[in-house]
Amino acid sequence: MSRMNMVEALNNGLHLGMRENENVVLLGEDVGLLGGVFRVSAGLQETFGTDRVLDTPLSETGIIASAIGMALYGLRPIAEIQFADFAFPAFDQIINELAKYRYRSGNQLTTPVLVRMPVGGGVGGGLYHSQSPESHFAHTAGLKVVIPSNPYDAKGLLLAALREQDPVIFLEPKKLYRTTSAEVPDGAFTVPIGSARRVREGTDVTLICYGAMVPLAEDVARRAAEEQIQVDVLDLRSLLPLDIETVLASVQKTHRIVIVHEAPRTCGYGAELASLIVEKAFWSLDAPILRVTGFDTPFPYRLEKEYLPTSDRILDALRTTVAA
Amino acid sequence: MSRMNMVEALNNGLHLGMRENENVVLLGEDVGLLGGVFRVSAGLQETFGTDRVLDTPLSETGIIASAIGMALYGLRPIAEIQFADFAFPAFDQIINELAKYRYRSGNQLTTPVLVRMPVGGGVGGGLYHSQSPESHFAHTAGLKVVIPSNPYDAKGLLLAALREQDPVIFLEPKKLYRTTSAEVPDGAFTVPIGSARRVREGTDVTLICYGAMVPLAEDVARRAAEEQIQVDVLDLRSLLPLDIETVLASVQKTHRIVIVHEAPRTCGYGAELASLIVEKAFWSLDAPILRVTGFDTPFPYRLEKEYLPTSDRILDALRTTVAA
Amino acid sequence: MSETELIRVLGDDDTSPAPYHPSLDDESLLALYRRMVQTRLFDAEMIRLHRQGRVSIYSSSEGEEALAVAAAMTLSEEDWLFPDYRVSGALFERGVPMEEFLAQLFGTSKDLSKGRQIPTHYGSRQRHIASISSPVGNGIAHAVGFAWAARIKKGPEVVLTFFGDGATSEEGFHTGMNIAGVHKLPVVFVCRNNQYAISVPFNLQTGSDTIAVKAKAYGFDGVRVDGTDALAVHDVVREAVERARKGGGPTLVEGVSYRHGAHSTSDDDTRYRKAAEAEAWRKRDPIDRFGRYLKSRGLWDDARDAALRETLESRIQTAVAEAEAAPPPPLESLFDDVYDDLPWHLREQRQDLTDHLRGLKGRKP
Amino acid sequence: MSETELIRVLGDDDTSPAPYHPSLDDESLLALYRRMVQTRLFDAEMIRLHRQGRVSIYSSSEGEEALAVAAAMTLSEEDWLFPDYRVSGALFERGVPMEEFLAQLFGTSKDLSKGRQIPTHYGSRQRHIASISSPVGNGIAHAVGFAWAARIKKGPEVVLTFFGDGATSEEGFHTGMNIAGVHKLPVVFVCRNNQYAISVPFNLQTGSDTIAVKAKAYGFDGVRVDGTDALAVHDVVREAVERARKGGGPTLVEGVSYRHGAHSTSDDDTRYRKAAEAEAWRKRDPIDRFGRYLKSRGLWDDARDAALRETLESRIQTAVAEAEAAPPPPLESLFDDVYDDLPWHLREQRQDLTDHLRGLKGRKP
Ligand SMILES: Cc1ncc(C[n+]2csc(CCOP(=O)(O)OP(=O)(O)O)c2C)c(N)n1
Ligand SMILES: Cc1ncc(C[n+]2csc(CCOP(=O)(O)OP(=O)(O)O)c2C)c(N)n1
Ligand SMILES: [Mg+2]
Ligand SMILES: [Mg+2]
Repeated sequence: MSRMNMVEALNNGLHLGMRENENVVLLGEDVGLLGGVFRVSAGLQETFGTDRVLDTPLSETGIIASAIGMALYGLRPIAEIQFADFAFPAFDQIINELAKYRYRSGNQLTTPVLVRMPVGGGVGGGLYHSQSPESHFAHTAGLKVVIPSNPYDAKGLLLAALREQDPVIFLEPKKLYRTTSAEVPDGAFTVPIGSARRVREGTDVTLICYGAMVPLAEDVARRAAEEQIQVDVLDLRSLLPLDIETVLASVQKTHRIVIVHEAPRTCGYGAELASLIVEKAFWSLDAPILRVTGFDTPFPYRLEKEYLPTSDRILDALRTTVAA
Repeated sequence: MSRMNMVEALNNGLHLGMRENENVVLLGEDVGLLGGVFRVSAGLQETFGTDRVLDTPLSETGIIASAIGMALYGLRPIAEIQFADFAFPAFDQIINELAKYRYRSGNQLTTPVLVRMPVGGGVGGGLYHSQSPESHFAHTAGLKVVIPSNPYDAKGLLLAALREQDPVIFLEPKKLYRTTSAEVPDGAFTVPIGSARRVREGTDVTLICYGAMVPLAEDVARRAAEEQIQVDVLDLRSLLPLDIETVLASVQKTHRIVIVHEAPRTCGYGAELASLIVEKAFWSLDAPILRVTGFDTPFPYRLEKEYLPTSDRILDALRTTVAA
Repeated sequence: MSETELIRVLGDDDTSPAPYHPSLDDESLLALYRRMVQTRLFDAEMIRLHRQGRVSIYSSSEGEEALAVAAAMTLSEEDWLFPDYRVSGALFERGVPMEEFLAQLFGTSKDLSKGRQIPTHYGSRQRHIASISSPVGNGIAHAVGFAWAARIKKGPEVVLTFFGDGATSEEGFHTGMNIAGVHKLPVVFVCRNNQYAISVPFNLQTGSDTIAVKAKAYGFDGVRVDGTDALAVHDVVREAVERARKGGGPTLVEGVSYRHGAHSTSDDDTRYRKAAEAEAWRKRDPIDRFGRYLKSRGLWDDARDAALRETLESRIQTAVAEAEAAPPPPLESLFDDVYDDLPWHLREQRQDLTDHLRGLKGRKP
Repeated sequence: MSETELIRVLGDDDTSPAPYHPSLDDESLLALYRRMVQTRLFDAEMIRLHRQGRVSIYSSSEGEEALAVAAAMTLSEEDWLFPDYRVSGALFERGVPMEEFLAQLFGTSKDLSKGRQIPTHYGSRQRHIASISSPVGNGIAHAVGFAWAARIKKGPEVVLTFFGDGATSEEGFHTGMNIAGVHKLPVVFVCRNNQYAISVPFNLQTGSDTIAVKAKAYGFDGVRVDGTDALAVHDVVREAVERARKGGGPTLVEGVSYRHGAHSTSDDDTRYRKAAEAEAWRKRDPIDRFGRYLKSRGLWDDARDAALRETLESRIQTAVAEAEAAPPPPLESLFDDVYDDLPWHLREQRQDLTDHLRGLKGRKP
């Protein structure tokens, strides 16, 4: 066990994963000599050499396409996109190629690429260093999508993703990179993909969240408890596949749901969550499902704090839901 | 009035739009000399010349980026993407640039580009000539998204979109291009963006659909009527902004909802619809909202008929909903 | 060699100039010819099948068989091919039986890709052929990633990728060429410059006079070869493959050619090009030219040609009959291979569909 | 001019060789110098403000002022600039007052873009400057679309776009250059080849020896100019702008330069490059070099230099104080300009937020 922040936990996980399997390579912009602009890959090139930690030209299409080609060869590439906002230039390779290769080849050729990218706001990044594109990925059959909210899960999910036989989109909430640290085992361990985590037990209302919203939700739940609202907080960790059982179990207990995410509301991941709950547990619901999300605007710069879900806005939603 | 199929109606609308405003230009792959692979732009280059109907190199990024540059100059470009599946190579330009230009420039510089693309299945197009990416666009603040289901709306929405001051994603259900024809006025008229159409009046259950699902829904509604299920069929026509009033009015009348679309279910547009209805009309609902959609797989080829929503599957969902 | 010089072996009379010594022995020369004819006849049969509604769409390589076959012929078994939709001859040359390709074209249960792709979008792990996708240019960059992996793992593989002139405008070409140039990867880029991308002529596709010159932007060499001259194509690509294998890095080969037919069975090329243009190119038909060369060398004659065509026609007919008879893929296969496992939501969707089809749904409360 | 020749005006002693006649009159030469010094001092002040937590991020153009300023100086008022994040000098040269640029850097209510973008991502319709976005290379293709429109409308505009060496790997560069080449559009591509894209050195960015040669792939000319030589930059870009204006088509200008500082205030360049390398380039500081030239011509001296710097420093201080005092944009502006109108869902979201902030929500049943 060591105390690690999320960057350290990811870095540690990358070291272990690369040591464990010599077919793992890491590629991306600035991942080598610099060790990544967030330093998640610090020291890896020194340890594993320039043949396994590859600084690429400035082309996200090139990064993902190369990773696909490498995976076809038999490597297990980890592709870093410097910011999730810059996954859009590679969308065609991700959606039309990476996600569909196994299917379209009839299971002959597979592309188990792990695509890492920092997501989300809270760091003053403005329009192009803050976006949360998870629902685009979750809409794409053939991808798995995970997002840790703490150093332990970050490492465990990373190592689990490295054992997956399918492409995994690994979203790293950049706001959490260095804000908290936790005890994390030094050795290898995995957090299974597809399993949510109950962060806090409660009976009055379920608060579903993921990524950087989790610490915020914990804080809100504490405040709610002071008002005698006991919140069941779920950290999804895995968006595709979703841990539907844990979600439904909580619905059956609390009958009231609030969903939180940073991404814009319309067609965000919260829409899918709400729809699934209505489909599968309509008769258990005692109140409308509320969504507290980023607004349906581009991500702003100076008014970022006003844009992102706040503790107050979530608390309001909890109160409304419980009172309904 | 003339009888036109959708291709003819669109072609007619394009002629009118280009005649009306000399700043309208059309650009894309094969739109000029060939008149488009679906012949939607047939005759336009002959009429308006090679300065207004532009055959571009094979680069969707180039098409959208050029259109943005042209719009900044003051033109009103219509950009054709040959198939919606090939919008993915241009996603960065659409999502990061086209949708955000007005916002990020503080309303100084705007990009009123109309982006046309054929969408959907039903024509044996397989993985890459069948996709329905509407929820990606609907998740993108700054875009408007429309999709006609008949020749009249196609022309009216096209002419409305040409008067918009914002980028419009104009989705053309390719299956409907030539399957039906209708009486369409010869002159200019508009169908307002943001307004749904009640296709059929019913009291038992609301069937919400758009695009190529509309004729199917009409057929299902007829069959349901034989079983004494009276279906209120809504053709959304506009996905962003949505005509929420028409939707809610129908919910308040029928209390039961089925949503149909071709795109994969998870994080599809139906998720947003269901969530909005739950948020705004939870107490009016008498049954879970069901979604009949494409499955969460890539779009297949030989088993396309099994993949797409069928009249039977929709009817089953209507029965289930009414019986719930 | 400059990027604008056009490499030719066959002279205007389709005999080779005196000093030329073909790098292929007589048997290989004949094999190359036979493969080109096979491709021509196969493509023609597919167009017939399309007219009869038996194949939904097809892209013929008529006029470009030399490029597909002679280039693919230079590869060794360990090498990999990243093709596009217009090189059936290259697939045959890699050993793909016609029955197997036809299973793909019909999308039957015998199709390696389980009926999931439109015709010509073949792929085979066993035969070292990547899975073809439709978005133009994407495979180019996969080929480069594959070659990068081969370099890293010190594997013996050389990678060859085919694409058209239009594809050079896409990002897959740009980023693939760029990465190949940075790392001097063992990859050969073969561009069929057939003058059109569907209807868009070369002069609206790019401002450069040749495709070959584009290699300069990435720090390696481009070669321009007469794409209707099978011997020239073979020599140029063979040299490029050898260079790649020896660590000499990538080459861009521009094969100057012409699509004799329409872009695909969905296209009508009379809308955008003059019959005279096609006529002129037909005079330089790669099969005719190569046949004349073989005859001039005494290796071939009309009787053998007629016999070959007859044999091939009947093999094609047999293969079609066999392939077409196979049933479609089973319903459940819709949900397979999205993932290695079957997540709950797909299991549910599969169950829903099978229940529905068994008539069980909607009658329950 | 070949793509590998490096165009220089200033010799190693920073005086120009005898036969050179500057295309700028003495006054303009001094204006160019002053603008470069202004840019240098302004950038330095922003780095100071960042250290004090007053500006969140900044990309300095230290060492590359000649490229930004001398190139922008060649434009006429009707022309348009499509810049990136490292050319503050070009903005000033287009007439942007420091106060206005600072309003953007602080994201205040006076910011033309309403505090919506991170520092340096300026844009101004009035000054014919496109709105800068972060995804590298995208603006290059917008510049080309703008030039295409100018061609169609027979407008007088020439378009100039700035980008770095790393940007040449992106699709915006490839597709923009390609389209410009097809239609011989009036656009000048100015690439600052400062040898690094953040940490990635030029030899890992592309396999070509120069950026200039890449123009060949698109059928037009590239020129390689000493980017630390303000006179050479000016002459080369002026010629390119004139060519574009006369209908002679696009030019790619590669300015060979060096980023003296880190990529941005978030970067630590000591992790990936040697101090000695930067030291060597600092000896070719564009401002020092140009200053020595002016002195050699008797147009400038140390006393005037000191006075200039003092004046500029105080103007910068005043501008900062004024700009920083402005309030942030109003809350409601969050929802403006997503669309021309305000659709119902945004109206609702705005109402929810303001209600919430007024403490009205959640207390209702
Ligand atoms: C990204 C993308 N855009 C558009 C298309 C539609 N399309 C298919 S083939 C083709 C033309 C290809 O031309 P070229 O590369 O010259 O190859 P050729 O067919 O001439 O052999 C086009 C535009 C596509 N498949 N993918
Ligand atoms: C599409 C995209 N990918 C990555 C980034 C992150 N990024 C910002 S600047 C930069 C390097 C740019 O290098 P170059 O083009 O050489 O310009 P320079 O900063 O050296 O002037 C990178 C990788 C980005 N902004 N956009
Ligand atoms: Mg072609
Ligand atoms: Mg650089």
